[in-house]
Amino acid sequence: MLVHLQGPWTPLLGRLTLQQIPFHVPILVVTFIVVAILAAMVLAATTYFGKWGYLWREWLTTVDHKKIGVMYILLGLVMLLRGFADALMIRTQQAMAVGPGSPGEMGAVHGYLTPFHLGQIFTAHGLIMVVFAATPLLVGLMNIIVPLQIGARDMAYPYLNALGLWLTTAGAALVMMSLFVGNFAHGGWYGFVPYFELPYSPGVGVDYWMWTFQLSAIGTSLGSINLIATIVKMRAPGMTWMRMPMFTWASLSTNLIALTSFPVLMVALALLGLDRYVGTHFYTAGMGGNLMLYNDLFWVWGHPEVYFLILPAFGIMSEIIPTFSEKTLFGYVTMVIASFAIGGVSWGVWLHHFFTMAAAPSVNSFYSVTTMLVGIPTGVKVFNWVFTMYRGRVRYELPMLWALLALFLLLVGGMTGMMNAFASNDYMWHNGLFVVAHFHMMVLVIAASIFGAVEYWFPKVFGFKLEQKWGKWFFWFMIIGTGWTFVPMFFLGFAGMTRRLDYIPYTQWSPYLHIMLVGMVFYVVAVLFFVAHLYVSLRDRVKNRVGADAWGTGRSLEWMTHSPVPAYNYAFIPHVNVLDEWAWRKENGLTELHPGDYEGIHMPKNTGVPLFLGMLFMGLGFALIWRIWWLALLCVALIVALIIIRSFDRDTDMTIPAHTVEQVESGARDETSVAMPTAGVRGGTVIAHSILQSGTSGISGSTTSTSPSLAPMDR
Amino acid sequence: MVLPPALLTLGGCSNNGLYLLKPEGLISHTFYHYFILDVVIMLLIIVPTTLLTIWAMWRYRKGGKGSYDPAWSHSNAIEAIVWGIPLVTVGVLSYLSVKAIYDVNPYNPGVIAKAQKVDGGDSVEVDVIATDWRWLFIYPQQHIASVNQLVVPVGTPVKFRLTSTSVVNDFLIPQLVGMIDVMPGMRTKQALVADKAGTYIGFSADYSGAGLSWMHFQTKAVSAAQFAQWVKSTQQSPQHLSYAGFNRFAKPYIAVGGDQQTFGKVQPGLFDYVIGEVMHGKVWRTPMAMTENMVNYMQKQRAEQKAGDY
Amino acid sequence: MTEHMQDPLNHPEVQLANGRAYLASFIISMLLMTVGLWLAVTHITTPLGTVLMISFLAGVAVIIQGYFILHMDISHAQVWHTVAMVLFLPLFVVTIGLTAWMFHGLYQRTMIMPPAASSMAHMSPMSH
Amino acid sequence: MSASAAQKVDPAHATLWARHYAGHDMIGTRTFGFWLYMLTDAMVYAALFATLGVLSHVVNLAGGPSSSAFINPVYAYGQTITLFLSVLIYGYSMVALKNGNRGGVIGGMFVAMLLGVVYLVISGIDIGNMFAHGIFPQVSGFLSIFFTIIIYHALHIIVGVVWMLVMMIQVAREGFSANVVYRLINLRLFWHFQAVIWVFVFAFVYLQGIVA
Repeated sequence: MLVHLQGPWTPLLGRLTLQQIPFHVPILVVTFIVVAILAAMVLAATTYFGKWGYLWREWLTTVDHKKIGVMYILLGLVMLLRGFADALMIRTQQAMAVGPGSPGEMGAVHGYLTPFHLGQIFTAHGLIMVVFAATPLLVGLMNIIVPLQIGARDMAYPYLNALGLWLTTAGAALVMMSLFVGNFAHGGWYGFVPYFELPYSPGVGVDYWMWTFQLSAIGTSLGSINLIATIVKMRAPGMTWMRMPMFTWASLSTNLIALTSFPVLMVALALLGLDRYVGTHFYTAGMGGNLMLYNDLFWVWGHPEVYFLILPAFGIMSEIIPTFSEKTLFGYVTMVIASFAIGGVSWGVWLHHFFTMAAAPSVNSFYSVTTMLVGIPTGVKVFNWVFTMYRGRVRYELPMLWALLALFLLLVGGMTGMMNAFASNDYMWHNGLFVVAHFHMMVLVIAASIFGAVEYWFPKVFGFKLEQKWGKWFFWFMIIGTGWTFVPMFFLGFAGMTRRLDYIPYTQWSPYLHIMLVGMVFYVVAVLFFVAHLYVSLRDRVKNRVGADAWGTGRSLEWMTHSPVPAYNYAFIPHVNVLDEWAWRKENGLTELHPGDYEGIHMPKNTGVPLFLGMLFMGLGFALIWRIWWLALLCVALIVALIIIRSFDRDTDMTIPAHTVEQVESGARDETSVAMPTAGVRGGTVIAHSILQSGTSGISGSTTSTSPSLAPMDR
Repeated sequence: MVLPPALLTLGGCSNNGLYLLKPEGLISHTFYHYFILDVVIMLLIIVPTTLLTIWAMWRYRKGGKGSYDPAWSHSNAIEAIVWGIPLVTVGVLSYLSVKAIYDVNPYNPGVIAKAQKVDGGDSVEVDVIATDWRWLFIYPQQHIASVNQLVVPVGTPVKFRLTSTSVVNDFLIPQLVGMIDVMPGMRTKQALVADKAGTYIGFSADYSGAGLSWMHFQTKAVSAAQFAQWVKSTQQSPQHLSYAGFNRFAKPYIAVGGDQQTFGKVQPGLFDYVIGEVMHGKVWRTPMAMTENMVNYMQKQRAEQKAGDY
Repeated sequence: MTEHMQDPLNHPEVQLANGRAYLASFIISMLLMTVGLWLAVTHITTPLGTVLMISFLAGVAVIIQGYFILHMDISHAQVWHTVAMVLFLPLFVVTIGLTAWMFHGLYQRTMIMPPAASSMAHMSPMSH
Repeated sequence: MSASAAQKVDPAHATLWARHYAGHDMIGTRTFGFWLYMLTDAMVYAALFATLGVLSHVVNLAGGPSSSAFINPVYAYGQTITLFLSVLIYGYSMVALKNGNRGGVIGGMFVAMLLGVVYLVISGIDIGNMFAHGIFPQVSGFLSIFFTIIIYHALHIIVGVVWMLVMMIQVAREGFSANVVYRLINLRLFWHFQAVIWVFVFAFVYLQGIVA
């Protein structure tokens, strides 16, 4: 052993003992039972309906960017729910534990959670929401949409794409595992040193946190390389830079941020790991370490990461608002410049996360000013969206409602952000609830955009629209919940209340905490409406079938191919002539999608290797967390072996024969009815718009073990 | 969206605990001044933008009265305005922000330096040591120390040197002064002037572990005469603090009951000594049993540690 | 994923291999590193001067290698490689430069090794 | 912009489909992605050098030895020679690839790999000597980052050596298929990049370490 560990260690099981399973925490026991029942039901259902083969062939081994994207989004939604459950517990605990007289339940001093347990919850809440909910949701959307928008048949590296998904999933699985085996970190999602060093966090919690974070960082970096290479190298002929849709631009700038910043996070975490595992002195207070170095490295990543999350949200808004304003985006060039300006400035603002470190006033001034600079391109974007609606015909369908909600939240978030950037303000409420409320406004901008994007692109991926009624209930309850929860939080910020308290010493704060609880109730109801929304949409899917241009006023390339999108995306690669190519084609009546004979299409073959690698990485993470050295070595050896063996595999591609393409395409075309939308498209009609006559798909590809079916998604 | 703020204003007009909006010290007054300026300038932008958005949404709704021109997507004049307005705003705010940073700069706050130039006069020095999870205030000029209670004279600049034994804390008294990191093995500075006598809350704002929520202290701003009186009575206290005693004192301890106490005599140079020890690798580690079962630990600890002599 | 049917050896990134450039890069960088070593070992100038000289030599060596062996140029095959690198360069500078600036100030303001600390280490506990 | 631009394109004569589109350049795409990865690795080094910059204050020695007290530049210089030579030989191997010379590629790579092993041996001796004198990463903050940088670089060399071994087999088995060729180019990027990084390590860790 290189470092002094508290507690037992054995060569076979490392630090793992039976006591690490929290039988004594009733909340966790109940959670475990619920999760176990749900898992058993899913497994039983899969077996009962004989779907294992389908699951394996079509999803687990897939390298199709759309299916990988869908799985990313599913992962994101599941983790979003988990993060929301954590939020509920934080809010209820704080509302219960006010004042010295507040009673303690279930072994807690105040409220019903011990400080140690609450610490794990808020840490998990932050980490999950940032890297296992928002990131997978956005990465999933980019995965699905970007290749479609640039007229590509796939991503640059389909295999790497799958690997990124399974690494992220491995990280998420470890977070979930920490619920039932051992414990999670208990000091905040971004970690504190020296608090996260061994003397102050002696358990395995920090190790869980560190390795899950590291896995998701690797996964996201791989994804960003993939998306950048896809955009740079795989655009369809004629798709010049200045003809790229805004979402693609946003994806490019956001992935540049990820590509450049994630390595620094890996270093920040790896050095902490060395401190904890080897006993080095990077971040220790004594022995020549520097504890502020961790904050520095972490936020060198952390601040760009914030824009990594917000830029795709801006991209989504820039797609939805023109579509439902039935009008071109205002100031396209400006929007592109603004996206890159935000990305660029994001690299020079990180010290504002530790303004209170006692840096020289000149340093704080520099970072205060650079932080404010972000307000300029962001302000420009807001104005450009407003001027997109100006002289338009705005339709208030669900995606548009979400985009506008995001716009209003951005106004609040932007204003409070400028207040935070003002360093003398930050001295007063740094680490306080004002900051928390501010960044929740911003992540709600992201969340609203994501919900908008899901509504907007869902028909493209699955071939039917989500219904509107329950979706609107969901929307309005989210708004009420947001106001009711976060307005009091801003007030608590003015009260000077700080983050991460599990006991509230000052009874004056309790009214605000109780009002916030009401907001949480609205959120809970909103979640129920969301479930109803999904259920009703799935039930009525036949009724809500759509054709290629689901909203009738789509502008960019993705609306040109069938909904749902075939495995090869485009039977013929389009040649792009203008920005908003599809809108231009519709204006000029050029909507025929069948210009001649079909050709065979070369596609990558499915492979199980990324899934196995993900599992091995999860095993490696688990072994390192519990310091089971033999298992860690075994996993590393297997990972290296698997990568090398895969590199010898020559049979990685296949060709979809022309007749199969024809079969798929004519199937989709047969479903096209003559119903023409008049939805605001000037001149011309939309031939590709279709209404499906029956629930059965005309598309059915071969489903042999080696080649995936060509039906894009299961109907 | 409207209801919650309305409830809030109805809820607690008298004593609503919004400490940041009731500054009682020179530094916090300065913050408040710039804060109001900042908010007003931002509202000048945000409110018209919000109204413009709502107007565009209403006017150009489908079936509304707005004229429809889908080809319109560029205007140099509008571009100039949309870049110009944020640019000017950010310029003005940046200027104010830099000015504010120098005014409340913890190491040598412009406003206190200016006030001292006018009034002259002494200042009170306080050495702050944050342990897990208590605040120790040492008055090096008076050779006394106080735990979880800070007593300062009104109208006199108080100058702090701060360090921590184990992990990073943030020193904050919302109504008097903003945050400064309190870091082990490092020394930071802070300064404040209290304008009005009273008792103000103060606490650690950075997460430092299980006892954080109880790591708060009272700040009593008293008249100069009362301060001298307090110093005198504290110097009578039979409890003394040596380094060896401090070593025991700094062990993880959750001050559930506020747990104030005073020391009539403190070993000189204790503050520097603690920094040196930490730099040489001294740690007061947190026992695993404590993080995982805090309630038992707290009970045991309170039985053991009956405000003993250090 | 349609592939070029042509011979992969005709790919421009294969064809840009250049034996003479590699040799030149080897000789020049060896020379620069040797000079750097000589400067460091002989202490011929002030420490600061030596540090600056070594940094300069390293900079030249990196540019030489970047051009000759990494083929950083604006030819059609390499232009995106070069663009990517140019995008990264300011970030390296920002990461290292701003960090150094911040921490230089921080050390001055917080890392005061107390002069009394070492002498107090063996002080006996105060009696009372 | 779009609408006005749209009117400029004559729909009657516009090309709508990229018939017989040959697809993207597979080798170029692969090497571009790998180059992006190499740049992220460079960013890792940037973060490590930033750490070195922070942990080079006298406080960070924590009473342990300063770098001038223990660095023996002979080893580092030996590593410089072997690594640069290995890179040169790998370059010649790439010239052989250009000429389609399978034996030349394998032979060159074999020599480059051997030189990589020599580099590792020298590095091992150097680090072993330091350990023997009680100079460990655990001694001080400065030594932590010092060892982290040089060991991280050595890990890259190990990866490169293994990769070369794999590629020699693949060239022998498959010849110059598109897959093998793009991997050879990626390995060239990887290996040559190690030389560039070594310039920084040699200059800023070793040489400046002697001066400081």
